[in-house]
Amino acid sequence: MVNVNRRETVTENRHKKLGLSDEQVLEMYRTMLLARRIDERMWLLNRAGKMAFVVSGQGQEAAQVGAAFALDREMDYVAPYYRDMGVVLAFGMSARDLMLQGFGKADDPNSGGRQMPGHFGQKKNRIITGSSPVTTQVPHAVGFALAAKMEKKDFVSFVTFGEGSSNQGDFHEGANFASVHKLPVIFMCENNHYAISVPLSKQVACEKISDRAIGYGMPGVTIDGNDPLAVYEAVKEAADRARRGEGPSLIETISYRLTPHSSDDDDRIYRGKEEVDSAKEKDGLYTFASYLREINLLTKELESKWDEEMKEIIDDATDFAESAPYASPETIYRHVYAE
Amino acid sequence: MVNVNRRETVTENRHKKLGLSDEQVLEMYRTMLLARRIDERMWLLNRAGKMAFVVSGQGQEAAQVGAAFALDREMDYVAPYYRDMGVVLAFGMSARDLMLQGFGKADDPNSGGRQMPGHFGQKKNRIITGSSPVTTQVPHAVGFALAAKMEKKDFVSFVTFGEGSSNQGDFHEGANFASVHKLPVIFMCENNHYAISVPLSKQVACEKISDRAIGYGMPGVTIDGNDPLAVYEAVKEAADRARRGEGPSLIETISYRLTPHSSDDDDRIYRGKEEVDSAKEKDGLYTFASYLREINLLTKELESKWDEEMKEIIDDATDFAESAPYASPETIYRHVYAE
Amino acid sequence: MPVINYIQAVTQALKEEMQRDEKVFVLGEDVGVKGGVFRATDGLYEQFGEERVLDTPLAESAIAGVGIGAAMYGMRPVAEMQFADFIMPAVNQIISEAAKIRYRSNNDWFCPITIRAPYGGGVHGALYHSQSIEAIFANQPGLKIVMPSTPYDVKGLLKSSIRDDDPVLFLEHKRAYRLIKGEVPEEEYTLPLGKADIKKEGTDITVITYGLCVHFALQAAEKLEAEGVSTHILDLRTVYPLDEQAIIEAASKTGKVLLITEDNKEGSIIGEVAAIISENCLFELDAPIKRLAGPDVPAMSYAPPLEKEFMMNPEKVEHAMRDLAEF
Amino acid sequence: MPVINYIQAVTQALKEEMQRDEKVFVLGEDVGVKGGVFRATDGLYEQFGEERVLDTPLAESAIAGVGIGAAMYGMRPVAEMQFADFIMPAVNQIISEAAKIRYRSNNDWFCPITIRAPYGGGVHGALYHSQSIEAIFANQPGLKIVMPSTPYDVKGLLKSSIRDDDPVLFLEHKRAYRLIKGEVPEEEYTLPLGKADIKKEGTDITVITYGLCVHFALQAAEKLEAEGVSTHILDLRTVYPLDEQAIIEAASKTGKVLLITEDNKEGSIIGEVAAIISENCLFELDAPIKRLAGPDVPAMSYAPPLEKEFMMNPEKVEHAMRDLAEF
Ligand SMILES: Cc1ncc(C[n+]2csc(CCOP(=O)(O)OP(=O)(O)O)c2C)c(N)n1
Ligand SMILES: Cc1ncc(C[n+]2csc(CCOP(=O)(O)OP(=O)(O)O)c2C)c(N)n1
Ligand SMILES: [Mg+2]
Ligand SMILES: [Mg+2]
Repeated sequence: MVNVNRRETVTENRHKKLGLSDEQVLEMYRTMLLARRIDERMWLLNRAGKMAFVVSGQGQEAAQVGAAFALDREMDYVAPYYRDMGVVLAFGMSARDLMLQGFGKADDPNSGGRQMPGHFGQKKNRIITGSSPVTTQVPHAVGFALAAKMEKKDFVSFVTFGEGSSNQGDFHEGANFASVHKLPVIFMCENNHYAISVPLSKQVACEKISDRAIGYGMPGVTIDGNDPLAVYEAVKEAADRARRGEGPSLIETISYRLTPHSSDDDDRIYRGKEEVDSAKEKDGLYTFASYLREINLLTKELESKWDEEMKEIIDDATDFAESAPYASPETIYRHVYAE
Repeated sequence: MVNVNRRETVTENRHKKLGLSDEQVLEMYRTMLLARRIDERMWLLNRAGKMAFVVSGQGQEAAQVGAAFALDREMDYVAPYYRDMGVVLAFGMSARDLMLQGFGKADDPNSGGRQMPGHFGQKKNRIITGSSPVTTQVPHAVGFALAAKMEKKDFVSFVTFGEGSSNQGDFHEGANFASVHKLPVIFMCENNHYAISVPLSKQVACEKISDRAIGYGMPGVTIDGNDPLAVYEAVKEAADRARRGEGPSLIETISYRLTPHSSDDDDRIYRGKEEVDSAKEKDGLYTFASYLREINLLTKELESKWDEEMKEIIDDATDFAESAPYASPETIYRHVYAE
Repeated sequence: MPVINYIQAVTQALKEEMQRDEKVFVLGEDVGVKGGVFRATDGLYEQFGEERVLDTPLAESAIAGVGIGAAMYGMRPVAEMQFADFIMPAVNQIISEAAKIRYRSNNDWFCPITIRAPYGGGVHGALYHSQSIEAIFANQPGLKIVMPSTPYDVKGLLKSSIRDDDPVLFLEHKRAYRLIKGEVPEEEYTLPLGKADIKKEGTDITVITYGLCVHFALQAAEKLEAEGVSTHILDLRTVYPLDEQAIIEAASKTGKVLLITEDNKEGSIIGEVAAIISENCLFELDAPIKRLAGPDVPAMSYAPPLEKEFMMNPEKVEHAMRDLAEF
Repeated sequence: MPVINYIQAVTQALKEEMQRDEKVFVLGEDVGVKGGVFRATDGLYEQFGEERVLDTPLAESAIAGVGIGAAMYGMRPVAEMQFADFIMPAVNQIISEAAKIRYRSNNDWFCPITIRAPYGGGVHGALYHSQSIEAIFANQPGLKIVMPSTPYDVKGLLKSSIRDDDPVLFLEHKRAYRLIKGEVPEEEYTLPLGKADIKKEGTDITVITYGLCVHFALQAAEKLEAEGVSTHILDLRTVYPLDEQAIIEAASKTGKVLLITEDNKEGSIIGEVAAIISENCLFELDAPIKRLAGPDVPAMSYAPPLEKEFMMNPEKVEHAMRDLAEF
């Protein structure tokens, strides 16, 4: 009886049911937080005239990290898109690496300063190199999954893209190919309601992006992208399915792009402050922190310890990357073809 | 009571319920028959070494003609694909025109012998010029529908393509664009079970191509493509919907490609004779004829009259086209740009 | 005459053409409320409404393909590709369809679409926001490719492109958008497609180029003038099909020819220009035809020193011009 | 040595490479049970099974893109485009992705894909089954474009393409498939990419060409030989990047150069060849560089007289060679 009465105030432990340990969920939160803090720092550096360009994952870390933790981070391949700092951090990219790419320095493992920030790729961590034209990575991930099937390997591939990008032909062609050949790939659409200035209602006329799954004969689900545990669960199920040889899945995560499209964009032209403010109230970073506090995992001490740690990590990464050299001009002639 | 007992043997008059007159259904059948007869003649000419290339609509005439009759043939625009002889006949192309394009002669209204047979286009009949790369016509039809909306015109556009072609990015992008902007266009997928040698099961993993409609937020239906009345009904509904400003529809017609892919193909490599034979039993041309006979519309006299008429029409068209001149070589330099 | 910048010339041309002809409309990504990521369509949404300034879904093949359909019907669509680099998904629609519609239908149908796209480097855009893409399309009869260098040319040529009865790729140098200013008459005018333009008369060396490089050449020519070298500068303006006559005349005039492009060297537009010259005025030449171009690496990099190494600039141009003059 | 035809050389190369290396696989439309619409993959499905000879859905961007992904993983995909004309939907994957993967990742990733496609005319294929498409891609560093002329070259170059660690577009002339026969050794061999090949030594005029036109030139050369004119014939084999050294040597050898392509003239590969020559051996030339090419109309028509007017043939080649010899 006592339990029943207290039900509404006691937060249920949701992660145990999913097979996640306390350490794991804390690590999830820590990764989300680190992604957010690095991202915020980049904006500061941009506004201070030190970093020419920033493109953000703010508001999507919960989905990204929830998904990444559901994958096998020792084996699976990911084809992230430009907002996926949460994914690449979880897959082993370091804060220093991220700052190096932000500044475009020689030791940036993604491209050595050749590509703009947010164009991820790091072979040792099985992060597939990406480009700017959206959605081209979708067939690539399908190709990795095809290789897994042909080589009888147990890995799955995981690919993300925005809801605007889900309207490109490459999404359609890649998803269909994967399903016909029952390939182990997970398509995750990070629906953040905008494609630059164009709102969801002018991008698609379907109710949910996941409604597209049936047209490929694969399961499709729409998940609260602010809830990393819900995303974890959906991606885990999709990964298990893929490893069992049952083919691909489409997962849509609903969240909101909390920043302008990029540091070159002024979002006040096309959306109101109230809309952004109300989205901030649902920010997965905060709601997940609340959850962890309520179940007494995230303590004040831990929070301030992490705050400090992160400040240090990011200061170090910033200093390191800012003072790191650019590649020398004559290097642009290299690596056009195998040497 | 008598009526009740006779129910099973008396064929119901289905076309009246659809608002089709006896004359109209007879005209539908006649158009189907003419398409079939011209197509058959073309194969004969091909096998006799007189016509270099043939691509056939045999087995799909019911869907094509049923659809065309549901449109406003004085106003609507069609973007047919290469098998749609039924559509273009219904929209006003003549047997002579068709033979001229089969032989590639100067007076071919489609292209003056520039394109291969089956590449339709005739402005005066609002038949939009088509090319060989499949599915490019889908966005074009959407563009016509956009023009209708912008110009506040009452026409709809109608576009067809095969089930294999529904896997091209242009299908996805075109369908999505149309639905977001609520444009008056009808997408009709003529599912004939094969894309050259590749069977449906290796093209898609969905149960029905029409399952893709929900992903665009439009209605999608799958219809027996051997039943011209069922197709008529579905297309009529889609056209009405489009004219009411309610946007596009996706219609899938199920039939079977009765011939090899084209005169260059040998279908015995990839499918059995039994399969083809059993499909022939459901051939819409014959089942529709049966219906018309059963309700006493298609009489023996009419049939033999038409048989003769068609032989004459086709003989005339063949002779006319065969003896017509090719365009002269120096014409190839013309019409690259406006002159 | 009012002085405006390059992008304002784009906006003015669009606006005036939309006022003049109701069939003209704009479609693309973010062209509506936002007025385009570069603000080329600024104010059009407010003036003409969302039906004539269409924010499309993120899908370039549809932007081109739907535009092509509307154009065949009789509209005058002006489609924007947000960056020229992102025109690639639309290549099939442009090459297989737009370019061939008149020809394949034996003049029954035609396709008056204009496709605008910002190209070119020097804006820290890295590999995929800096490319020159004209060479991909410069082998497709049926298509025209216009690449203006000045606000005056932008306005006059964009109007002509929109009024032209065939498809036109209209490529705008994004670095020029706010950098290049110039006089533009208030009165209505158009400029002919397919015609190169002499941007400077000269007698010692001939420079043939287009786009932003025209300005680099003009700057360098001024310096060389002080040293007694007189430069003749031909701005191609339409890079496909080329104005063969103007090229032959310009090359023959001095007998010493420098061709400049910001694109990778091999396979670029200026290869064709060199071929035309070597076919037609070999015996007028006093020096080998010299080409100055970007290096044959995929595209320019993000890091400033790397971008600088790739990107054309006045110094590189001056250097090449002086070399040629001294030959 | 056994004599086989051009398409048999394709099939043999595929088969032997698939036997040699388990990572090699084939994907495309109708390549499986049917063995390809031209039968280039004949027998492979039976020998290697449907997992290594994949019939894909009808979607070229996916054929290229999925292949690119598999290649990045470490496989050796050989993707077939059913006709070169239908490569257009895959341009984005080929140019933005395959060609730039090594460069953009600073050598961390690479993309060993081979994309085969039958191109060229003379088969009553009309506008969309006859095109030469190489010029569209011949400005993209990171990519290689191979266009062989003989069964011997086909086999040796296709093997090298498959083994190459970078993306290769391998374009096969569909008219040559059954028309062109030649000796091919039974022993294993490969030929180097990027190298042109002298198909005939000569002293009076130089012909530089590739693909089917090599044979037209050889035929014409034989006739001219009887008249006392000796022709030097260079087969480019790899049309991007070009073998500059070989071109310079061949042009310098006789000082009279004829460039031939079946493609439309303006913007074709041979423009770049002319540019290389005019840049490097102007003073070796005794005649203007002459180009013989298809007309600048979208593509060849279906009706036989129209196709013939467009299509290159031995007579046109002979005529141009004689003109040059007489210059
Ligand atoms: C093919 C292509 N077209 C246009 C662009 C320019 N662009 C970059 S991001 C973007 C919007 C993407 O929206 P969405 O897919 O929803 O992802 P989000 O940025 O919202 O995460 C656009 C239009 C591009 N990068 N690639
Ligand atoms: C873009 C493109 N790729 C390949 C082809 C070659 N091709 C012509 S028809 C065809 C199969 C089409 O199948 P489907 O769409 O089912 O139509 P059907 O022929 O069965 O009516 C193929 C692969 C083409 N015409 N266009
Ligand atoms: Mg978005
Ligand atoms: Mg089919």
